[in-house]
Order: sequence, then C-alpha cells, then structure tokens
Amino acid sequence: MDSLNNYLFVSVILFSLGLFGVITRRNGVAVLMGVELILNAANLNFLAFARFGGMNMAGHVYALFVIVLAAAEAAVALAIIINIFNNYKTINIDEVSELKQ
Amino acid sequence: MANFVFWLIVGLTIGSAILVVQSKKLVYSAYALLFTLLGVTGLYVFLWADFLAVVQVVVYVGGILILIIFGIMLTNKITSVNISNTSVQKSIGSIVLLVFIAGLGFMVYKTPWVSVANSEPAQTTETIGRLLMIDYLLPFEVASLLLLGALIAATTLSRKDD
Amino acid sequence: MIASNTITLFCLLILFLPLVAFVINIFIGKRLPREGDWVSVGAILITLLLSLILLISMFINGDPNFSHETVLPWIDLGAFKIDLGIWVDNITVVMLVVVALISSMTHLFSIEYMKGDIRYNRYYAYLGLFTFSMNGIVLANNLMSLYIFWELVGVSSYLLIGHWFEKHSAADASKKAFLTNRVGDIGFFIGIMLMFTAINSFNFQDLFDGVNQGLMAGNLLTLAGIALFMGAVGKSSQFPLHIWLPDAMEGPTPVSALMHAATMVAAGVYLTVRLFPLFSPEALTVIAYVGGFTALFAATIAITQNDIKKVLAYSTVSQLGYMILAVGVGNYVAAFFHLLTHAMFKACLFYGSGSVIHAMHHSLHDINDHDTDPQDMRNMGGFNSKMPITYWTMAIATLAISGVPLFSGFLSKDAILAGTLSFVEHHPEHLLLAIFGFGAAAITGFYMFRLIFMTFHGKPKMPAVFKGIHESPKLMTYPLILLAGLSFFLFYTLPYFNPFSDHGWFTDLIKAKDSAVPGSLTAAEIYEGVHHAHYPAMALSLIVASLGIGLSYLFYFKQKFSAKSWSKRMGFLYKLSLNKYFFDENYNRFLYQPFLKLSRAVAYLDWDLYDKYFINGFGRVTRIFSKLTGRMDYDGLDQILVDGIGRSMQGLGKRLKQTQTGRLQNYMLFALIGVIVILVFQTI
Amino acid sequence: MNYLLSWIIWLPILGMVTIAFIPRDKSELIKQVAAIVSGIQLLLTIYLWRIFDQSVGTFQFMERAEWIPSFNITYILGVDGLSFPMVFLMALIGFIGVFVSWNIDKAVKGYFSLFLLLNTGVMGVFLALDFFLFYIFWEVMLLPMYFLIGIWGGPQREYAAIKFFLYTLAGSVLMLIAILALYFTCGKTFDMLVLMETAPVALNGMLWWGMSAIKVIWVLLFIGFAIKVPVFPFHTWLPLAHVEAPTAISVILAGVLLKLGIYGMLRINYTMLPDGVFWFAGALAVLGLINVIWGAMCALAQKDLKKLVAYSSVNHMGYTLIGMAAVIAASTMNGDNLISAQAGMGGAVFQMFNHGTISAMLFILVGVIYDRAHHRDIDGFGGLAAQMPIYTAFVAVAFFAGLGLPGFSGFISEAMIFIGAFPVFKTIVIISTLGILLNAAYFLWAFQRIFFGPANEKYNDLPEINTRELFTVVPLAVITLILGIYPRPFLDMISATLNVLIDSVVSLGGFTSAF
Amino acid sequence: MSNFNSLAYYWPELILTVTILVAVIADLCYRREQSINVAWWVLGGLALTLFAVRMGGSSVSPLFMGMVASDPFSDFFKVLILLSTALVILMSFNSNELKDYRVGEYFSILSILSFGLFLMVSAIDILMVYLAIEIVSIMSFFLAGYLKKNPHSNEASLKYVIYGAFSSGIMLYGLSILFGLTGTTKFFEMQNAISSLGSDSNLALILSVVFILVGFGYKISAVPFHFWTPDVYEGSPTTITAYLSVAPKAAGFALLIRFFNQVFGDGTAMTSESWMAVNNLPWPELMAVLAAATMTVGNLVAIQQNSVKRMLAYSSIAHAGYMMMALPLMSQSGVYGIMIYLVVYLFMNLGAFFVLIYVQSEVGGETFNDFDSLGWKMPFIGILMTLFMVSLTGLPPTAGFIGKFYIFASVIEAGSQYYWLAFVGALNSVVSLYYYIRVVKHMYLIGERSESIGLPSSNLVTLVLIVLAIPTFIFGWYFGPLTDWVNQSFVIYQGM
Repeated sequence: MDSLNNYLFVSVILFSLGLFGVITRRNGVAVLMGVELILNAANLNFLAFARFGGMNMAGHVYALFVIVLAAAEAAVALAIIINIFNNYKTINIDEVSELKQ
Repeated sequence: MANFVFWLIVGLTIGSAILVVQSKKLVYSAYALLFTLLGVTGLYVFLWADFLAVVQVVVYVGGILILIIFGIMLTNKITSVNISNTSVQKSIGSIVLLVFIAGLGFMVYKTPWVSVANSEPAQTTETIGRLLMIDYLLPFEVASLLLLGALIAATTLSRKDD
Repeated sequence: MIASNTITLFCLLILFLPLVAFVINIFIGKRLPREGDWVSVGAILITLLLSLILLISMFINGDPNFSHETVLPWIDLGAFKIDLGIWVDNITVVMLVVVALISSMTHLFSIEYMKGDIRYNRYYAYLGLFTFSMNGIVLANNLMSLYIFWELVGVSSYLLIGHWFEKHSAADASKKAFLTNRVGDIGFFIGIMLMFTAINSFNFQDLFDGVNQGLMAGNLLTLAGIALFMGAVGKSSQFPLHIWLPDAMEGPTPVSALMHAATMVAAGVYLTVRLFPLFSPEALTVIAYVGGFTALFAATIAITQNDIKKVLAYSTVSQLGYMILAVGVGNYVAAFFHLLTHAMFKACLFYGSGSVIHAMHHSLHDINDHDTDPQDMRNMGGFNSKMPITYWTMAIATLAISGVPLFSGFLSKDAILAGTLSFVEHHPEHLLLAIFGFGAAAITGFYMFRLIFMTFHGKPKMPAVFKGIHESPKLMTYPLILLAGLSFFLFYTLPYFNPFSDHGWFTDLIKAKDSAVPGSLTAAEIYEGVHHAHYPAMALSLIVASLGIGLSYLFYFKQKFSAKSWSKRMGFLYKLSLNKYFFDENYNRFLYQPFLKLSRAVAYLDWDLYDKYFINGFGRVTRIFSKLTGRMDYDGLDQILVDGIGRSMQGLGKRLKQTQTGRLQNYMLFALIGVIVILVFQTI
Repeated sequence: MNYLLSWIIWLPILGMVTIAFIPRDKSELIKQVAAIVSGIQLLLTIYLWRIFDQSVGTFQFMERAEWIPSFNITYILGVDGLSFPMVFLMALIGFIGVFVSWNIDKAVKGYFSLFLLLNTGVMGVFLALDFFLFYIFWEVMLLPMYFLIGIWGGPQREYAAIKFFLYTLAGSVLMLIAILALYFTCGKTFDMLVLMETAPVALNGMLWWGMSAIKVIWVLLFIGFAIKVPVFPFHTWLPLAHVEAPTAISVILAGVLLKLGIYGMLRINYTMLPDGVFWFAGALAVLGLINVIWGAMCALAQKDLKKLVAYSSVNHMGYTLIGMAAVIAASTMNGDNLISAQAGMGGAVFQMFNHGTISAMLFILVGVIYDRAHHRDIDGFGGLAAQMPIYTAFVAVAFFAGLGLPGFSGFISEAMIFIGAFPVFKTIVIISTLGILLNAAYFLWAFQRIFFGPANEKYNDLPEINTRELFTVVPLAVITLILGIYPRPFLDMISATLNVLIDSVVSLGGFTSAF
Repeated sequence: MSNFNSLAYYWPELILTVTILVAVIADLCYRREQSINVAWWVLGGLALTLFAVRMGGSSVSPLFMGMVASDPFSDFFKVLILLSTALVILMSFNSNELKDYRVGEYFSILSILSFGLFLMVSAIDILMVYLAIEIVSIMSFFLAGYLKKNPHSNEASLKYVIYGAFSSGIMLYGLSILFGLTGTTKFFEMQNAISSLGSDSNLALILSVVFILVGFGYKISAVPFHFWTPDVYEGSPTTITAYLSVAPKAAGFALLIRFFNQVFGDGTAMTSESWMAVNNLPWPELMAVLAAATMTVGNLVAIQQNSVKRMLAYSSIAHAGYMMMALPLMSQSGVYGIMIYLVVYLFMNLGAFFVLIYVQSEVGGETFNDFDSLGWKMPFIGILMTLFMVSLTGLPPTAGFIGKFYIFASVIEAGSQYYWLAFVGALNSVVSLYYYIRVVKHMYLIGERSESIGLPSSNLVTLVLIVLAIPTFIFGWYFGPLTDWVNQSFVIYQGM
C-alpha cells in the first residue's frame, strides 16, 4: 500500500472506466458521472504524487481546485441537462440530435 | 490490517466504479458513484490528505452527487426508480477501455517516479490555507469569479420563465 | 544604260504600283467611277511599260552577267538579322516582263469578261495584290522575302479562286489550293531553316557561296534541296500535290490564264531556276523524276477530260512538269525558256477558252438554260465559223504547245528534250526520264488537238446554243491576238531567224550559272551535252508530236476511230484517267477524313474525356473525399465499423438498430482513438 | 512625370473609385469615365514609349519605395523591353475593351469597376519588380475575372468562372511557395533585381529531398505560369472560360492574360533559374509542340466559333514556348548560336504581342457576329460574305493574320521562332511546322463554312459591322499589318533587353554542376 | 512577485473584474426589456480595460507568486480578446436570436469569459491553466445554450458541456502525470525538471503531452478533437459562434505556444530564432501531421455544407489548421505568423459571421440559398461579404493573404523538410476557395438581379461591419503597422 504505483494503477483504472462511461453512456447524467470518475482519477494522481513527492502541497491545492471546479461544472451541466429535458423530454444525448446540415 | 483495508477500499472503489459505468439503472449508477467517491476519499486518507478527504466528502458526496441525483430526479418521474440507462458502442468502448488500462498501466509501470520518503504530517489544513492565501491567492480569487459565473449561469438556465 | 538607282526605283515601282492599285480598289474601289478598274489597269500598264524599259535596257546592255542588288535591313536583333532586298538580273527582267504582260492582258481581258460582276472592284484589287506578290517573288534576293511573297501569291490565288464563293465548289477549290500549297510551303520553310542553320543567311548569293565553301554538303544539302523543291511542288502543282490546280479552274478564266497557267504556277519553276546552284545532283535527280513523271501523268489525264478548262489545267501541270524536268536534268535555262514561251501560248489558250466560255455563257443565258455546263466540250463543236479570231489564235497556241516547228513551243520543248536526252545519254539508268519527256510530248499533241477539234470543228452538239454563239468583244480578242503572235518562234530567236534553233537573244542573254555544289558539272559542260543531243532530240520530238497530232486528227476530226468505243476498250485505264487516277478520292479517304476523324477524337479526348474526367475528376475526387471525410467526421464511421463490431461481438444488433449510434459518444470515441493513434505514432 | 509607371498602374483604380461615386443608372457616364481613364492610360503608355530608351537593356523609370521593411518588401516598379510591349498591349486592349463592352447593360457600374480593376492587376504584374508585389497583382486579377465571367458570361458562366478561378489559384499557390523558397534561400529579399543575381549562385548545388532545388522551384513556378499560358495539359480551363466570358473579357483574356504566363517565365524562371532553363528547355519545346498540334487539332474539330478561336490560342501560345526554348542554343554569347537564341526569344516575345493583337481581333469579331446572330455555330451560318462584306473582310484579315500569313505580324514571329529553334530542336520544329498547315486548315475551313457558299436567307438583314465595332478592330488590324510589314519598331525595342536576358541565361546557367 | 506588488501590473484584470461586478449588479437593476443596457456598461469597462492594457507598458514579470505573467505577448492577445468581445457585444444588439431573452446575464457572462481568456493567455502555472480553461469552458457552455427555448441551442450546449468536460478531464489527467514527473506546477520549474528527466520517463512525458494536447486541441478545435465544433457552432447563437471561433481560439493558441515553449522547450527563449523540444519529443512531426489533418478535414467537410453557418464552423477548423502549420517549426517566425494570422482572422471571421447575423435577421435563414442575389439586393453587404470571403480564402490584396503569407513563409523558412506541409496548406487554400466563393456565387451569380437596393437598416451594423472591413482590406497591402505591433508584442516572460 505504500507504493506509489498502487495508487497510480487505481487511478488508471478509474480514469479508463471514466472514459468508458463517457463514451458508452447515453444518458447525459451518466456521462457526467463518467467525467467525475476521470476527475477523481486525476485528483488521486495529484495526491499520490504529492505524498510520494515529499508531501508536495501544491498537489493538494490543485486537487482542491479541481473539486471546486468539478462542482461548478456539474452545476452548470445539470442546469443544461434540465433545460434539455424541458425541450426534448429526454436526456439521452444521442437522441438530442437535430443538428445536422 | 492497513494493507487489507487499503485493498478493500481499492476493491470498493473500482468495483463501484465499474457499476457506475455498467449499471442499467441510472439510480444505481448514482449510488455506485457514491461508493466510488467514498472509496477515493479513503485513498485520500491513505495519502495523508485529510483535508482533501473532508472536502471530497463534503463537496463531492454532499454537493455534486446530490446535484446529480437531483438532476436524475428532475428529469424523470420521482417514482420511477428504473430509469433506463442504456449504453452504446459498448464493445468498442471496452476495447478502448482495455487499451487505456494497458497503456497507462504500462506507462505507470515503466516510469521511474520520483519517490521521496517523508513522514506523515500532523495535518494539512494549515499548509493548504497558507498556500491558498499566499502562493495561490490569485487562483483562489479567480475561483470566486468562476463560481459567480457558474451561479449566474446555472440560475439563468434553470429559471423557468423568460 | 540605266543608272543603278533608276533600276532600283523602277523595280520598286513595278513592285508597288499594283499594290497601290490593290489598296485603292479594296477600300474605295466601289465608289470610284467604273468601280475603279481603270486604277488597276493604269497601274499595270505603267508596270508593263517600266518592265519593257528594263527589257530594252537589257537588250542594249547585252550583258549576260548583269546583276543588280539592293537591300533593306528589316530585322536586326544584333546577331540575328534579316535583310530584304531585290536582285535584278536578266532572268528577273524577262520574268518581270512576262508577269507584267500577262497581267496587263488579263486586266484588259477582264474588263469585258467580268463586266457586271458584283465584286468587280475586289476582283481588280486582288489582281493587283497578285501582281504585287508575283513581282515580289521575281525580285526577291533572299529566301525570306521569297517565302513571304510566295505565301502572298498563295493568298491572292485563294481570294481569286474563291471569287465566286457562293458556289460551294469555288469555296472548296480555293481552300484546297491554299492548303495544298501550304503543304509544299512547309517543306519549303524547312528547307529555308536548314539552309539558314548551316549558312546563317537567307541571301541567294550568300547561300551559293556557302554551299560552294562546303558549309553545307552531302545528304543534308540534298535534303535541303528537296525540301526547298517541295515549295515548287506545291506551287507548280507537281505530283503528288497536283490536285489543287484543276480545281482552281473554279476561278474566273482570266485568273486561270494569269495565275494558274502563265505566272503563279510558274513561280515554282522560277524558284528552282533561281536556286539551281544549290541543288546537289541527288536532289536534282529527284526533281527530274518528279517533273518528268508529272509531265506524263498529267498528260494522260488531260486526254479524257471534257471540261475545256480542265484539259488546259492538266496540260499546264504537264508542261510545268516539263520545266521541272529540265531543271532536274541540269538544263535550267531551257526550263526558264519554256516558262517564257509557255506563259504566252498557255495564256492565249486560256483566254481563248475564256472567250469560248464567255460566248457559251451568254448564249446559254439568252436561252435561259442554267443547267448546261458552258465549259463542257461535249456541248460545243463547230465554233470556228462563229468565233474566227478565237479559233485561229487558239490554233496557233495549240501548235505552239504541241511543239510544231515555227512556233515558240517547239524551241523550248526541244531544248528540254535535248537536255533530257543528253542526261540520259550520260546516265543511261535514268532512261525513264526520256520516256516521260517524249511520251508527254506525244500525248500533248493528241489532247490539245482533241480540244481544238471538239470545240471548233465538227457539228455543233447543241444547235440552240450554237445559234447564240458569237465572237467576243475586242477587249478580249486583242490580247488573244497579241499572245498568239508572241507564240511564233521569231520573238525568241531574234536577231536570228532559224526556226529550228533556239539560238537568239534569249540564249545570249540568259546564261546558265555553274552549280554551287562542288563536284557538279559546270554549266558549260551541260551546255555541251545539250548541244550534242540537239538534233536527235529534235527529230524524235517531231516524230512523237506528229504521231500525237495525227492520232488526234484521226480520232476527232476524221473520226476514223470512235473515241467512245476506244474508251470502252481501254476500260480501266480510261476510268483511271477520267477520274484523275482517283487522287482526290483517295486523299479524301486516306488523308483528310482520317485526319478529321483524328481531330474530332482529339477534341473529344480533350474536352469530353480529359477535361471532364481528369481535370474535373480532381474536383470530383475532392468532393468524394469531402463526403467521406464528412461522414467519418460527422456520422462517425457510419455505424459500419461501430455497429459491425458491436453486432459481431454481441450477437444482437436488435437493440443497436433501435437506437441510433450516439453521435456525441462517437465524437468522443474518435477523440480517444485519435489519442491512441497519436500515442502509437509518437512512441514508435 | 516622375511616377509614370505608378500612374499607369493606378489610374484605373482612380477611375474605379470615380465610377463608384456615379449613380448606377447613369450608365453612359460610367462608360465614358471608363473610356476616358483607359484612354489616358493609353496615352501615358504612348508617352512612355516616346521617352523609352531602346538602347538600354536594363530597367528604366524605376520607382522604389519602402513598403514593409520588416519583411524586405519594397514597392519596385520598372519597365524594360520585355515588359513595355506588354504594358502597351494591355493599355491598348484595355482601351479597346471598353468600347467592345459598350453594349453591356447589366450592372454597368459593377462591370466597369471590375474591368478597371483587372486592368490595374495586369499592369501591375508587368511592371512590378518586387516579387511580393508581383504576386499581389497576379492574384488581384483573379477576382475581377471571376465576376466578369461569372456575372456577365454565357449560359455555363458559373462553372466556367469557378473553374478558371480554381485552376489559376492552384497554380498561383504553388508559385507562392516557390517565391517564398526563393526568398529564404537567396538572401531574404523579394527584389527581383537582386534575386536575379543571387538566386543562380545561392541555389547552386542545393538539394531538397534529393532533388535539385533549382528544379523544384522551376517546376513550381512553371506550373503556376503554365496554367495561365495555358500549356498542355493545363489548358482545359481556357476554352470554357473563353466561350463563356463576355466578348471584352475574352479579348482581354486572350490578348493579355495568357501573356502573363510567358512573361512570368521569361522574367522569373529565365533570369533567376538559368540552370533550370537548360534542364527544362527540351520539355518546354515538347510541350510547345503538343500545344501547337493538340490545339490545332482541337480547333479543327470545333463547331463553336469561339471555342475554335480559343483553341487557336492554345495553338499559338505553343509556338511561343518553342521559341523560348531556343535560348539554350546560345551556349556561348557569340556567333551563330546567338543568332538562334535571338531569333527564338525575339520571336517568342514578338509572338506574345502578336497573339495579343490577333486573338483580340478574333474575339472581337466573334463577338460582333454573336451579337447579331445570337449563336456561334460555325455550321449555322454560310454565305455571310455576301451579306456582311466589310465584316467578312475583317474576319479574313484576322484569320489570315492568325494563320501566319506574311504581311501580318504573326508570320514574322512564327518564322523567327522556327528559325531560332530549328538548330536546337530539329525534329520538334519540323513536326510543329505541321501546325502552320493545321492553322490554315481550321481557319480557312471555318471561314468557308461561315462566309462562303450560298447566302443563308435567315441572315439577310443582319446589320453590317458598325462604327463602334470597327473602331475596336481597326487599330488592332493596323498594328498587326504595320508590324507585319515593318517589325523594326517592335524588335528594336525589345532587342537590347533580349540580349541582356539571353546573356543572363547563358552566362549564369548551363555550366554549373547543379544537377 | 508578491501578491500585493502584482496588483500594480494587474490593472486591466482589475478593471475587468470591476466591470463584471458592475455588470452583474446592473443586470439586477434593469428590467427585462432594458437589460440590453448592461452591454453599455460592459463596453465601457472593456474600453477602460483596453486602455489599461495599452497603457500597461512593456513590463515583463511574473505576477502573483508566479501564477501569471505580465508581458507584451499576453497584452497582444488581451487586445485581441477585448476587441472581439467588444465587437461581438456590439453585434449582439442586432441579433435576432437574442431578442426573446433577457440579455443582462449574457453580457456579464461574456465579460467573465473574457476574463478567463485573459488568464489563459497569461497563465504560467498549470493550475492557472486549468482554472482558466475551465472558466472559459463553463462560460462558453452557458453562452452556447443561451437560447433556452431553442432546442438547437440546448443541444449545442449539451454537446459542448459534455465534450468540454471530457476533454478537460483528459487534460487534467495529463497535467497530473506531468505534475508527478516534475513535482511542480510552475512552467519554468517544470521545464528544468523535464530537461533532467531520463529517457525512461519519455513514455509518461509523451502521454502527458498528448493528454494535454487533447485539452488544448479542443480549445483550438484541432483534429481529432474538433468534433464538437460544427454542432456547437451551428446551434449556438451566431454572435457566440463568432466569438467562440475567434477569441478562445486565439487564447488557445497563446496558451499552446507559451506552454509548449516554456514547459517542453529546450530552455531557449522563444524570441530566439528557434527552439527545440526536449528529450527527443517527436513534437514537430506530430504537430505537422495534426495541422495537415486539421485543415484538410476542415476544408473537405466545409465543402459539402449547405448552411453558411456550418460552413464557417468547419472553415474555422481549417483556419486553425493553417495556424497550426506554424507550430511544428518552433521558430520565431512561426509564432509571428500565428499572431499575425490571428489578428487578421479576427477581423475577417467576425466580419463573415456578422454579415451572417445580419442576413439571418434580414432574410431569416443561414443556408447558401438565403444568400441568393443578395449582392444585388444589398450591395453594401454583398461587397463586404465578398471581401471577407476573399480574405478567408487568402487572396491578395486582403488581410487573409497576409496571414497566410506569413504562415507559409515561416513554414518555408523552416527548410525543405516542411515543404510538404506548405503544399498541403496551399492545396487546401485552393479547396477552400470553392466553398467560400460559393457564397459569392450565391450572392451575385444566382438568382435574379434586383433593381431595388437595400441599405443596412441599422447604423450600428454598418459601423461594425465597416470597422471590420477596413482592416481586412488595408492589412492586405499595408501591413507594416500590423507586423510592427506583432514585433513589439513579441516579448515573452522567459522565467526569472
């Protein structure tokens, strides 16, 4: 457990799962969840590197900002999704597709 | 023991993450995400990031996740738990997934990461606070602007009328 | 004695007066009284006068080596220079007189003949243009100016042949004349380029000197000679480019007399005469064969033609062949001599035929017959009573062309045949040339008398027409009389009176030059040989000529033999001759049409294939790429890759079918694939 | 006048601005302004001719002004014996073009504005001595052309316009790359005068991807110019553009624009890449030959008179290429070889000018009959000679001039080209002399079909060519005729420059071990 | 520089912040119908900001403990950002689409967005980079979806938000790896650390570079991260499309240049002739291929669009490709080229979009067919649109040519190994002619010519269009001032 690589592997898996979720999910909210996984993976990286890099607190600050931004982003994203729902009555993003030449 | 807990948390995190991306029911995904986030929080603890762990719980679990669940509920009938959550291009997605896991894992494995031995600090909060007020003052202030913007954006978008 | 400057001035006047007439007539002729014919006639008469002054001065001078040259720098780029200039010697003077004389006669003759033509002024203008160009050829001192006037002569011929362009046949004939000439001109020009490349000059004298110094020798010189001769082949209508001249008879008859009998077509001969020193023996042999063959070949065609002008046209081709033959065998003075005499009697014959056609035309017009061909001899007969002047003058000219003693033709033809015979004596392997020469002589007598008999003797074939026939007006008969007079031997042998020898002013003043090609026979040696062969040739030619005339007399005057049955008996040969050996047809079938087809194919290839498919293909390919890229880009891999893999892996396409592929997911998928590709690309 | 060349270039722009302020319903006034402006421009070029020193082979009336110093871009103008004839030609045809377009009635204002803009672009190309400036002017021509063809053209005008545009743009972007490559390899300058001196040295021995830099740049420039000429196989835009363009534009296109390509090659390829000249001359001659024969054969098969004339341009420009290639004869600047080079190059330049006047005449005349009969089908006429004798006479003059009849200037240039190129490219020249036969064939055949034969009743009351049209044709005919009889005025003007040009090609190229 | 001292150099941003606050407050004070007046406040603030930027002098220093840099390079981009923001705001007055909405937030968010862009162009810390990109993204999501009742706009913003979150997530992951490798978040410290890394770390380095490139590529819409562009551009309010195609792109390039020079460069200053990528990073080849792919895809797909808006969207991808041509060279002139191109691009692209906005409001559509015979009906609009289209194609004598010229020049200057790229670029501009001229074709060559002439109904539109047209034309032949400006701005903070 005291190995950097352990954390990194976990982060790799989380990241990859996040990507998987993003590219396979149809529901907008579910896609957002995938994004959250990615962000968490990155954060895990930051903190792991912080710890094994001699308690480099820059990583902590970074992670903090990432969380804040994730919150802001989620808020706006959900507002948009709700909007979509109001107009389309669906939030399956592939059905939201009127835009084409 | 710690080792066991660590692996348990790892297992929980990854397992629930898989559920997040695999579950056929959106609400299940959301709940699984809760466990993933909690698992990550646990890992934070292992990484001596106590403050971040708290923030993770408060903001992510308490904020973002709730937002997400609200989102689910607002876009569906409250009563229906079986909100369908289908997937597309799963097969090719899985290939991508495997490629990424393999590639990134290989990268992690190959790279000689810097590893400096260090003892666990008593707490990180004070250092973070100091950093935020001195070194990272600008981002801190800017973040407020961002939040202001996000606030306006979110409210404007979800405002019913006009 | 005329001062050198005066000669230049005279020559320039001779050259440009007709051009002035051309310019005046083409622009304001229509508005002048009498449509401006007097301008042209006046100009040409002055020209004639000046030429005669030059001729007289030549007589007074009596110097066979007289030569006068004036040059004008025309192009000068430093190293590359072209000087235009005039070169006058005795040949030039004689030629100038011939041109001016025949041209004047034509001008006069046309006043009546062309009366009332809608493009009367233009006709005279073109005559002026022609005279100008022809004089230019005569006076040129270098190949470049020669070529320039050469082409101009071609264009005036084009314009005059096409004078009645409403007739398709005239339009066709004019185009054919020009194009056929151009074929020869290409060769001519290649010859010029070959010469210039080796010697760097266009000037005749420079060329002679250059060849003499060996700047150009061997096969190259032969090639250049033959190439230059190509010009003559075209212009003088030699085989195989003889096809245009008979068609050129579509032009007004005076024009035929002037250009297509006496002067223009003789330009080719004049060219070979002028350039004789440049021709290597091999080239001369080629020339001789071409000329000899043409002489015989054209004569055989003339036998069967029924159009009076066509007979004369083929006769012209044949006579020109004679001249070329003479040049080829080295006796170019004889060629020039024949040119001179031929100009007179052939012009006379054409005017005579013109007179007949004129009469026929009027007569047919009076009886409102527009279908009968006024030129067809089968519609004539017995005109001698109605048109005595025409009859007698034509008869004289016929005697001349047939080589009957006392007439000019006898002298010149004899000189040519003597030259040929002498050549064959020295080169027995070329016996064929003699056969060509004498054979043609025999046939000439035959078909010329056939013409006279069919036209003027026997019973009128169409009495109705015959009734209206009457002698032409004076302006037309005077030239006839004059030219008939000039067909007597006397004018060429003065101050001597021997009708059997060409010894006279001509032979005194026109002396052959030595060939510039090293190793050739000198002029003196050639003359020696000719002199030696003189009497045998005379005897032979007399025999063959009388044979031909006699046969003709039997066939067409006495009608001892039926031409019809003989033509049937000769069957195939008759058809060949009547149809001119099918040259036009074969050219058409094997040259023009295939080439036109090729052109169409090329145009099709260019426009409908190359442009449409290849060039526009770029556009189309871009479009296709664009579409492909667009689909890849926007619709993902169009569900083929994605779905396909999905189906094969999951085994159930049903659900995938129900829901379309997520577009946004695709976008992101592609971004990730892009990342993978880039990574692979980067790490390898 | 100190800025004579600038005036000549920018005067049309002044006119264009003036026109912009004229209300668009005053079309007569617009035409008059255009005519006056082009007239003044023509007068200026004539004045330029009067004060032009023919004994000098280098540039005269140079103007030089700072422009963009940071990129070494300078405003340099100058005229020499090569560019002056072209400038004069443009001024003349620009002036005539205004009158040819007199009965344009659709969007007159736009038409003449663009027309004048086109004029400026062309003039600029001929006078610019800075490569950047050259390129700007080169491209400025495109847009007016696009509109002029696209708006005022025939039925397929859009297609023709875009095709022209794409074709030429494709060429010119390649040219841009070449220009930049020259800039960076030869001392960071666009000054053509400097490049002419430095480029042959600087590029010597330089290799790009194993290819000689000289060859690469040569080919890039060549394609750019060849499309304009147009050299086979880049010629297919031409018939279309010609057929679709309004008469005046065809006139300019054939009369001047096609010359830009040759001018560019002589001005740039020949002076800056003399080694390349020796490398490419053979190909140039072969391409010229193909142009000659191919163009003539295509012309022979055409049914549309304008297309025939268009293909005749392809044919005629081929001679120019052959003549240009002859420069390599002069491997030493003396004696006999120089004769060929001078004859070939002189012939090429002269041919450019002559084709300018002759093809302009041809297109104007085609326009005249199209205006009356509303079609150009060669076989659809017949016997017009009786109905329109004056018109027929002019067509005859133009056709005869086109087929290289002596007495017209085209003959002299073609003869010079043949004579010059013959020692170097014997076979090619011999085959290409066939071209003069084909020339005659297609022109005379067309002439016969249109004018000869029985009169076509349909066209009995076609009005004869009018004074305005005569006014446009006569000057061209007169020039063709005068130069055909006495070419000295023209040849003396170019001679000094020609020798400088040949000298630069020969002394700088051909012997280096660039390849 | 310490936080307090930094403020003296931070006037533009401070003024902008005040502007934002004023705008937000003003928005609260106005009724719905009057909310457009917020624009004037914002415009005033932007003007003051612009003034401050221009007054700021040419100080070169890191501010706020090395978070952002103050240098003429960033000032240059700030001017571009301010210009485009101001122009877009001006044009928004005339937008048909915005008429139905309360627009106060629109303007205040625009000003926050421009603040984010300010940070993007001056950030020298990866935290600032992420923060800035997020601000820009989140504000853009909102603006893209501003037309709440318009499904297209909703859809655009949905796609945008998801794609944006996705790519910024990947970038973040790359940044985290970079952080792990170097142990710092500051550009220059990173550069030092990277240059001392062994070759074992190459894989991680490359991976992080590529992941970061996803984020940057998304911002400048480079292939293969461009997929969002057409849909978002088409669905967004046209004003926002115009803005997105110019300002964030410019900022993205600024960031890209700065980041890759200062983090992955070999430590040589960008102001020197050229710099190298460290550790054998195969950066040039990658960028060259991406550039070629970007412009080719952009152009090829643009050809078959029927909507002018969508065509312009794809063409903006192509333009990004042209600019990217100069990136692999890592030379001074390459960056010059990009900067000049961006200025030029700002004018011509905004011009094209603004004409489109005007046409939308007058004709009511945005397909090619809506442009039929427009040139005759509205000569003013027709001529200007022609000018913009010609300029976008890159034909002289318009500014677009100058932009392309400098880009091509830098590519050629880099030597013959990049000639192929120049060829691809050249051919692409030929292809681009086809669809740009199509607009002109529809305006002039298709449809009936009308005799009645319409002048623009609004003076403001006329003014804005003229303001855009003048530089588009003038810079085509007199670009000395432009190059001088770029030259002066070519001073970059290079670390202490």
